[in-house]
Amino acid sequence: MQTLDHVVVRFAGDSGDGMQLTGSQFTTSTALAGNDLATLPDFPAEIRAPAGTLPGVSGYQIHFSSSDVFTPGDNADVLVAMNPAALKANIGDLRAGGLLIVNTDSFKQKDLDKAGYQVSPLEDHSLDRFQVISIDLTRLTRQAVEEIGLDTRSADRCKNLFALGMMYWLFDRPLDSTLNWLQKKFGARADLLEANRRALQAGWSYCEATEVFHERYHVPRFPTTSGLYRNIAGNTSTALGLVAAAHRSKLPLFYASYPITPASDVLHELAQLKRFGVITFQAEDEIAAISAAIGASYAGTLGVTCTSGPGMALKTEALGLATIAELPLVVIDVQRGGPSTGLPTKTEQADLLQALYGRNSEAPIPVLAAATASDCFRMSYEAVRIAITHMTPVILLTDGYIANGAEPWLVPKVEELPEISVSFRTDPENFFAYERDPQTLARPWAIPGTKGLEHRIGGLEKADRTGHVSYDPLNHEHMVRTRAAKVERVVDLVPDQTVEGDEAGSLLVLGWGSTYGAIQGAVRRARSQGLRVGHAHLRYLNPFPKNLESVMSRFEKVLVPELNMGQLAFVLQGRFVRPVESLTKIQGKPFTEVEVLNRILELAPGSNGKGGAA
Amino acid sequence: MQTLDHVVVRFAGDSGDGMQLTGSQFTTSTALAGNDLATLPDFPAEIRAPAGTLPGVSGYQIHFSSSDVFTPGDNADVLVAMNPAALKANIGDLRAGGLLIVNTDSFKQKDLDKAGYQVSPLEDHSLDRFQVISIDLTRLTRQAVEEIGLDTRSADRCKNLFALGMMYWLFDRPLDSTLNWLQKKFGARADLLEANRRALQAGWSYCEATEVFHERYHVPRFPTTSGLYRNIAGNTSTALGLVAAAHRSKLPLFYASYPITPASDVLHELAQLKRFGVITFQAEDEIAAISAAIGASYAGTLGVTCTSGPGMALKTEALGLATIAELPLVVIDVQRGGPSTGLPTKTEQADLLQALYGRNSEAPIPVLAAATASDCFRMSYEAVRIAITHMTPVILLTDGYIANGAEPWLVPKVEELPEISVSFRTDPENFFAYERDPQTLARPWAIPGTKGLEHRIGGLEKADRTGHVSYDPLNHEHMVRTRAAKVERVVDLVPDQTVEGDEAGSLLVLGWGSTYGAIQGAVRRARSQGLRVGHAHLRYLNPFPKNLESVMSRFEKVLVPELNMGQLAFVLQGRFVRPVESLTKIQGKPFTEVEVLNRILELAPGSNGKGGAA
Amino acid sequence: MIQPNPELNLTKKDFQSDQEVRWCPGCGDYAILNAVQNVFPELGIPRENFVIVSGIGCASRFPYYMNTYGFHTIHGRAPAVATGIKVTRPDLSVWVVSGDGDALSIGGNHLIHAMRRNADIKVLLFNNRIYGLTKGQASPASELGKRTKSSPMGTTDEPFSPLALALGANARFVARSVDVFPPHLKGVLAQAAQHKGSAFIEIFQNCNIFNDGAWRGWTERDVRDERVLNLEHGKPLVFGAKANRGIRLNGFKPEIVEFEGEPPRDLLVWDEDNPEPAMSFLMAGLGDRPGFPMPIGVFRKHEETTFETRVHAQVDEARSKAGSPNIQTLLEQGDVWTVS
Amino acid sequence: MIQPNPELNLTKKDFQSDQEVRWCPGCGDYAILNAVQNVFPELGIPRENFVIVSGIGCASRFPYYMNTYGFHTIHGRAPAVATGIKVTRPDLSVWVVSGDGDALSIGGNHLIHAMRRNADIKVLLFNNRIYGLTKGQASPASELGKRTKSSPMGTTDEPFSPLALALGANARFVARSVDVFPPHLKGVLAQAAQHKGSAFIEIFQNCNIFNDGAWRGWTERDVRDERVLNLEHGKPLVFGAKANRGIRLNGFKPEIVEFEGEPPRDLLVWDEDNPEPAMSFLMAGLGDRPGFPMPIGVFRKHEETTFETRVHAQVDEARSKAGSPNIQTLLEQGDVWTVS
Ligand SMILES: Cc1ncc(C[n+]2csc(CCOP(=O)(O)OP(=O)(O)O)c2C)c(N)n1
Ligand SMILES: Cc1ncc(C[n+]2csc(CCOP(=O)(O)OP(=O)(O)O)c2C)c(N)n1
Ligand code: SF4
Ligand code: SF4
Ligand SMILES: [Mg+2]
Ligand SMILES: [Mg+2]
Repeated sequence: MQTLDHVVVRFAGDSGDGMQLTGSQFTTSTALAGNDLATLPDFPAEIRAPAGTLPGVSGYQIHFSSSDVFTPGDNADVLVAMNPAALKANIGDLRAGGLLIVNTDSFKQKDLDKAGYQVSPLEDHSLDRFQVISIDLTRLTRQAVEEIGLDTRSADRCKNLFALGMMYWLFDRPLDSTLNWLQKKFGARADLLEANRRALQAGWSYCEATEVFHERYHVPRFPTTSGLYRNIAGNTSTALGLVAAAHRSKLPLFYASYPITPASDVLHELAQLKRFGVITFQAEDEIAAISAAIGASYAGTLGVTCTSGPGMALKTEALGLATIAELPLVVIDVQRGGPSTGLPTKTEQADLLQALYGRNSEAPIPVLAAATASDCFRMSYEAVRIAITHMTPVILLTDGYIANGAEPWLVPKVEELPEISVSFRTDPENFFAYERDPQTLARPWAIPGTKGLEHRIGGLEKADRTGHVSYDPLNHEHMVRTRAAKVERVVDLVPDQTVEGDEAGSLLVLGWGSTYGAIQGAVRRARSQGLRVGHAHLRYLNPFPKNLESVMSRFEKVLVPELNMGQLAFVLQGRFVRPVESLTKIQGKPFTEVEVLNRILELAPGSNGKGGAA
Repeated sequence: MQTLDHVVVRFAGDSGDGMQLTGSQFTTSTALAGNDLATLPDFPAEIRAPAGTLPGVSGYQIHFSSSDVFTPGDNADVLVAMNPAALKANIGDLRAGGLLIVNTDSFKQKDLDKAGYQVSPLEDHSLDRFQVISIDLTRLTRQAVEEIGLDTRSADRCKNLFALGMMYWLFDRPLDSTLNWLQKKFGARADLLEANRRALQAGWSYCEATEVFHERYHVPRFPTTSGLYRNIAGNTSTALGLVAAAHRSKLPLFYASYPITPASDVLHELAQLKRFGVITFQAEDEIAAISAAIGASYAGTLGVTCTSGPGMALKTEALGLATIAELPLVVIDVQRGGPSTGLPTKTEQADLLQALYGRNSEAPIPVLAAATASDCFRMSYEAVRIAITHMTPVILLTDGYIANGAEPWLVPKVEELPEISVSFRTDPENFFAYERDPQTLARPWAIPGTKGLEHRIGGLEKADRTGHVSYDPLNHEHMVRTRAAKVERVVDLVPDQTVEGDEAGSLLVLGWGSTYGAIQGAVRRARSQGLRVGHAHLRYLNPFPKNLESVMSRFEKVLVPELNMGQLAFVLQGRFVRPVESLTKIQGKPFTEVEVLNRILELAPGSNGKGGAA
Repeated sequence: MIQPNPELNLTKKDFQSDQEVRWCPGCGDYAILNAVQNVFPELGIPRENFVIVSGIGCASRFPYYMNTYGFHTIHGRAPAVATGIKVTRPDLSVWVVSGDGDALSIGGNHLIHAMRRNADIKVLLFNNRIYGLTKGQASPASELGKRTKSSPMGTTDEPFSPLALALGANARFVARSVDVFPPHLKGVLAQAAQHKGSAFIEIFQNCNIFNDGAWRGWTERDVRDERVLNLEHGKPLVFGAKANRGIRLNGFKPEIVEFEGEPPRDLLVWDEDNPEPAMSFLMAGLGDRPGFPMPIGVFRKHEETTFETRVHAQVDEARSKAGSPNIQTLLEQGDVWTVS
Repeated sequence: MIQPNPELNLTKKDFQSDQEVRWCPGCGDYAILNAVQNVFPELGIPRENFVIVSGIGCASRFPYYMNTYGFHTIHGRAPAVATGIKVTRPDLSVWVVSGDGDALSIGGNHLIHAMRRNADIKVLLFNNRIYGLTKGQASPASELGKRTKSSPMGTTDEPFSPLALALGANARFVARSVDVFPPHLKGVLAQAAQHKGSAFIEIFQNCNIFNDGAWRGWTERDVRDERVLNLEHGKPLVFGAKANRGIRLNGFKPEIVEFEGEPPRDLLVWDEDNPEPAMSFLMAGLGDRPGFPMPIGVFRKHEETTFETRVHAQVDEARSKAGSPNIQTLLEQGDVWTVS
């Protein structure tokens, strides 16, 4: 058994081949084995393409390690390709010398044709630089499940379990977690349960019995903070953060949304949590969703809505209403590739400027961003805390990459989460709808049903304190500035910006959102080359942490990598009038560590002389 | 007869008193008399308040002069107050020593009560610092029209004409233009025509006969560029610019919009111009309006839509579609006070960031702004020219102040306007829907009905050249950058930024939109005090004129006055990483010259030592 | 049927807010405000439990004048906001006030979905067939060919029949009344209040500034008896100053019958509780048939489980199945592992 | 009645684009595509004059597969885009393809306004009672209580009847057909094409991935004759495998009659041309009555002047009144003065 520090495995097959399932099972067992990990599911475009074709390929990559993992990995060490199309689409990412497992049963002429191969790649030496393991997976699977008497189609559906069994053998993993999962999934269908079990077992045994692999690998446990862990995808994490915040604030959660990729899963998750008093409302469109959420907040519930770019655009007008009505509201934007319908299943970070400035007139709103899948929990919780404390809408940005990707999460103790205290106004004495808390500048939350507080609010400018309609010019100026000041006050809830790596030096890599992993990995590699580089990752984009400017000033240069055309870079320049370097990528895909590293090496004057000029 | 250089007159009365009409008639005759002028109508809040109360007061101010006029004037020299409420609401703006004309018939106890006066201001010496002319206007008007036999209500309605007649006498104006206008308006109602005529004449004769005024004034002609002039309000000017552009490009104009203050008048104007082939479409909402306009453009018509802030917010998603579909489209935003419903009848310049950045993902759009009422013609024409030349949506910003305010306009010769050439693609040979003109980067305009060009477009990312749907990562990056590059290319149509006043010096006042007049006046006053100050006024906000950075660099400091919280200032800093000073006002009202001047004096080191430090 | 709660001891005055009413003198909105302020104290609902939600328009200023909770939202979205309120707070009495532009033009989608969903919210449509607040453009309720600021040569599209639209969307309570018929209006409002479920009430309203007399042909004193037919549950359809005319069906075609004395047996007897609203739909179109009177009153009243009831039933069911679910357990759900 | 123009010489192949069709194997959309590609060549319209506009959804990928002009716009807005096209280019044949989410949920308002306005656009609603593209959430056409990803305990709201909604919005042509009834579908499409004015065609469509068998209870071979009733203009309402049952009205209530031989005289004879659509409305609800068959075919076909005709008539009138208006004169209109 060979010990490895880190491995990247990619499963690829047709959409019908169950690759997402295979990947996530492998992920679970990896997590249980105590490795750090990061994953990247890669769905095909939205509509199912014909089986066996390139657009129909579905992939799942997992990077696991005995040390910190930040990204799903740039290149794969192992590729499992269930058919020629999967091979063609993914082979470019397998490192030279990597292990390639192919299902030869699906390399018939018609399969090759569908993938557009003239000659079988298994025969034309084009794969010579890899270790190719050809297995007749379909046949072996059929054999394994023969006795159960399934029809061929159902039997063939088990072949992913066979492949998974092989991987478990290769990486020295127990089968229990998948066996348990099968039990849950197929409990009612004894035949399917048995077939899948056998296929899994057969894959494992096949490796144990034959000499298909020359080596077997072990990736040791990752020494990490002690506690209870689970694997979590960003959208689940977001959903749980909201539920936890509702619980801690003792408010019922009202979640209104309209389905849209890649945000819909938050709705699906929450719809399962009615037992926690969660009400989910699938509205007729995004405008109705935010409007209903505003109504709920007005009436004393925690109103939340969630969408992606095009839906965010539609919510613009109502965001203005929430701003002037000064009601708590959380709006989550799971960003995707644009503009317009764009690349709906791909990731991007290009809604930042819209979140910050995309409203008519002066309508400032706090904006947060989650850095990783598990961070979505923390940041959705924070969003609620800010919304309630300051009586304001809050926008939380996540994106398709972390929404679907999973990572291990140290499950927090609910009672240790920061407090969120709600106090509805009840005293009619001296009640004014727009009188403010001197600390937070929040107005009182005075909800219908409270005797003696009957009052009217709305979207017309309000008189200071009373909240009556006012057309007075100076009052307007006062209110515009007060609303801005209130959002600035949110800084009191914003922790100081921390820096990982060097605290001062030649280059600060300043990121936000889902680029966390790639930057972290790149900075570590740069530092191991002797460069003085720090990594600050912004989770609060409006207002910025108090110390941000001073953090930036400790470095000679600032580099901002973003999956857009340089939006944060622009904002920082506009705000601090100091030049920043921008690294951009707009390919619907996350950065690789190397892409970030290369730019660091260009910019940072290195002790080893590799860097560029100062 | 005393000669004056410039005079500010304000008419004020109840909404029912016809003050807007009186003001605009006075404006016309002033324009005909060859003065330069600027006006500021001031409507009451949207719903008619009870007659005689403060919220019901309607005002109209005109500033006219024998030299350049830039603003409607900070204070009035003459105030006509038709009732106590009008007096109360406006007296604060009459300069000490100014002429105050009041209609004593409407100062009965009940009128005073409605206006909230305990004692009549005509009796408590509170008006002592003005020249007060008290006239029983109602009675005199009734007398004048007595013979015609109107009911009292109709007779009383003529009193604004009596007042107008008095003003004509005072400023030595002929009555013809108003008499002609009455003829047109009341042609069918002989009795009303006669009554109004007599009232007007009676006002004039009353002054001629009695010694109500001690003086009579003459404001000489303003020596100006030769040509034919007319008076024009911004919304009319916008409408005519569109019609002229449609005419020059030989395209039919399709104008789709949903009513909203202060943009509706553009719809009203264009609905009158069906004889020019204009189709106006009142859609069910702003989303439908822009969608229909996109449909029209797709089908080969000039699609235009127009709205104000809240409606602009609703158009956000569809703007993304127009961007990726690369169709010509003009979207006009007549800005008003916000956020949300805000101050719907008041002015503001706070939609700039929304226009520039308020869309999901990277969806760059050219943004223009008109500086004055008559400039709306030029800029709406420009918007069309850019949209067609570069196959792109274009946003034009105007605002409530210039939309309703009028100024003299040197009517251009249509055939001298810049050419707008449209060439629809017709050749099927080698047709690709996203092949670009190498110069403009525009794609071909290939409209339905053209044989052999059948093709499909949409909001999903398109493959370069072919325009087919593409999920390819590198193609996406290429297309995002190409769309951005195309918008940058618009700079070829953008004239270099000019500077009025000093071409270099200590302070550049850099404005945009409707602040033109106040800045112009302030800079002139500053320069007359010996300061080296220039005024650059941006009409192109994306892309900026090529030479903008170098223009800015010729001055020690740059001051950006805006009716918002500093939006352009922020953009300039973000773009050029150079600090700019910001002067902001958010009161629903334009700057006064003095406000801008004071800030100039603070910032510019003056030769006379009055300025601040460098 | 109305249950004024004597303990509440509410009067009209309790529902008048301290804000000066700012509609044009003579506007029909005053009469509607008056009717609502008269009906609310009678409903047995504590004042603090009323919420009035509106969009934008003259009509939509309504909440400011009612001393209840009020939310003047944005153009067209009031039904959506109201749905959020009602589904989270079924204890509140939620009313929407809207204009014909607000409800039928920009807000059409939210209106039909609110009706379909059957949340217990009452939508009052103040129909003046014009955009009042923006000073006189055509609305989707304006007659074909109407000349307005935005249609100087006349509109080019047929208006909606608001009632037909609401019925097409399966509104369970559908009614019509008139600003200048105060007792009738109060009656309809009271019935709407008692109905459990989505309600849509069209109120003919006069905008004396921009569309004066829009309903005059039906509602002026001298014509109304001849031109208006009041639908009353269980009663035959009779109208006319002398109550001497009635409506009967010939196959599917309505006919007018004149009679003396007792109404004939074959007159249509009004049944407002229609699970299938085709008959209500027929009535909604009656006023457009030449020679026929304009029906007012309740066109449909059919109770079904409300949206919020169904939603809360699921929450309750999930809760009772789960016992007392623990949030920590939720977070720790699935395959977990411990690092120590 | 259809006028295939022999000079055009168009065939199905001419309408197939070069894009690979990417719906799930077995999806009902294939059959509809096929029907449209069969009907279009027969309409006598040059290929370049067809425009297909869609929103977002599986159904909305339709334009890519048709070798005509096509515009895949944004979610719900296709009717508005199509209106802009038709009103500026009345010479084009404009079709909208939409899903039940696209048309009824986010796009509901544009749909009803397009119907009301009566622009000559044909809206095809592919009704699979589910959100296909976003992988299986409930739509406003999903049955009450349906369990989906977004409604794990079942939906809590009654669906729209798409036909009732369209009729409530005064759609002039309203029809229904089924993906797996190709000849019927082609017939309905051809009739829609010939109708001048707004048309709404609901097509039952199977989504075999997320809502397989949604229409099975009506459309499977073994039940369809008993469960489906085909409305044919001028013919009595007869259904059943042996054509031995019919519908008659009792007052306003439909009843099923069994008979042998010739249908009885008192069966309802279908009249699709209803200025007042109450009867069509009754039929739209028929399938929901227990025991009654599901009607398909043309529910209403009533021609009126179209929106674009009215709009262009005004432009023409204004033009002819004005002679040849001069743009320079327009700019110089009103009180002008000359400075020299
Ligand atoms: C998004 C948006 N678009 C347009 C407007 C302008 N607007 C305000 S009210 C209104 C229509 C008013 O008509 P109606 O709803 O019939 O109410 P009424 O004033 O007649 O009572 C319009 C177009 C707005 N406030 N917001
Ligand atoms: C503004 C916006 N919101 C949401 C979406 C996501 N979305 C795309 S299609 C769709 C619904 C699809 O259902 P349907 O219209 O019934 O079409 P089908 O896929 O079933 O043919 C949704 C919610 C989107 N593209 N844009
Ligand atoms: S404009 Fe019309 S609807 Fe509005 S307040 Fe005045 S009369 Fe009433
Ligand atoms: S998801 Fe359903 S509707 Fe969409 S293509 Fe597949 S089968 Fe058809
Ligand atoms: Mg109205
Ligand atoms: Mg569907």
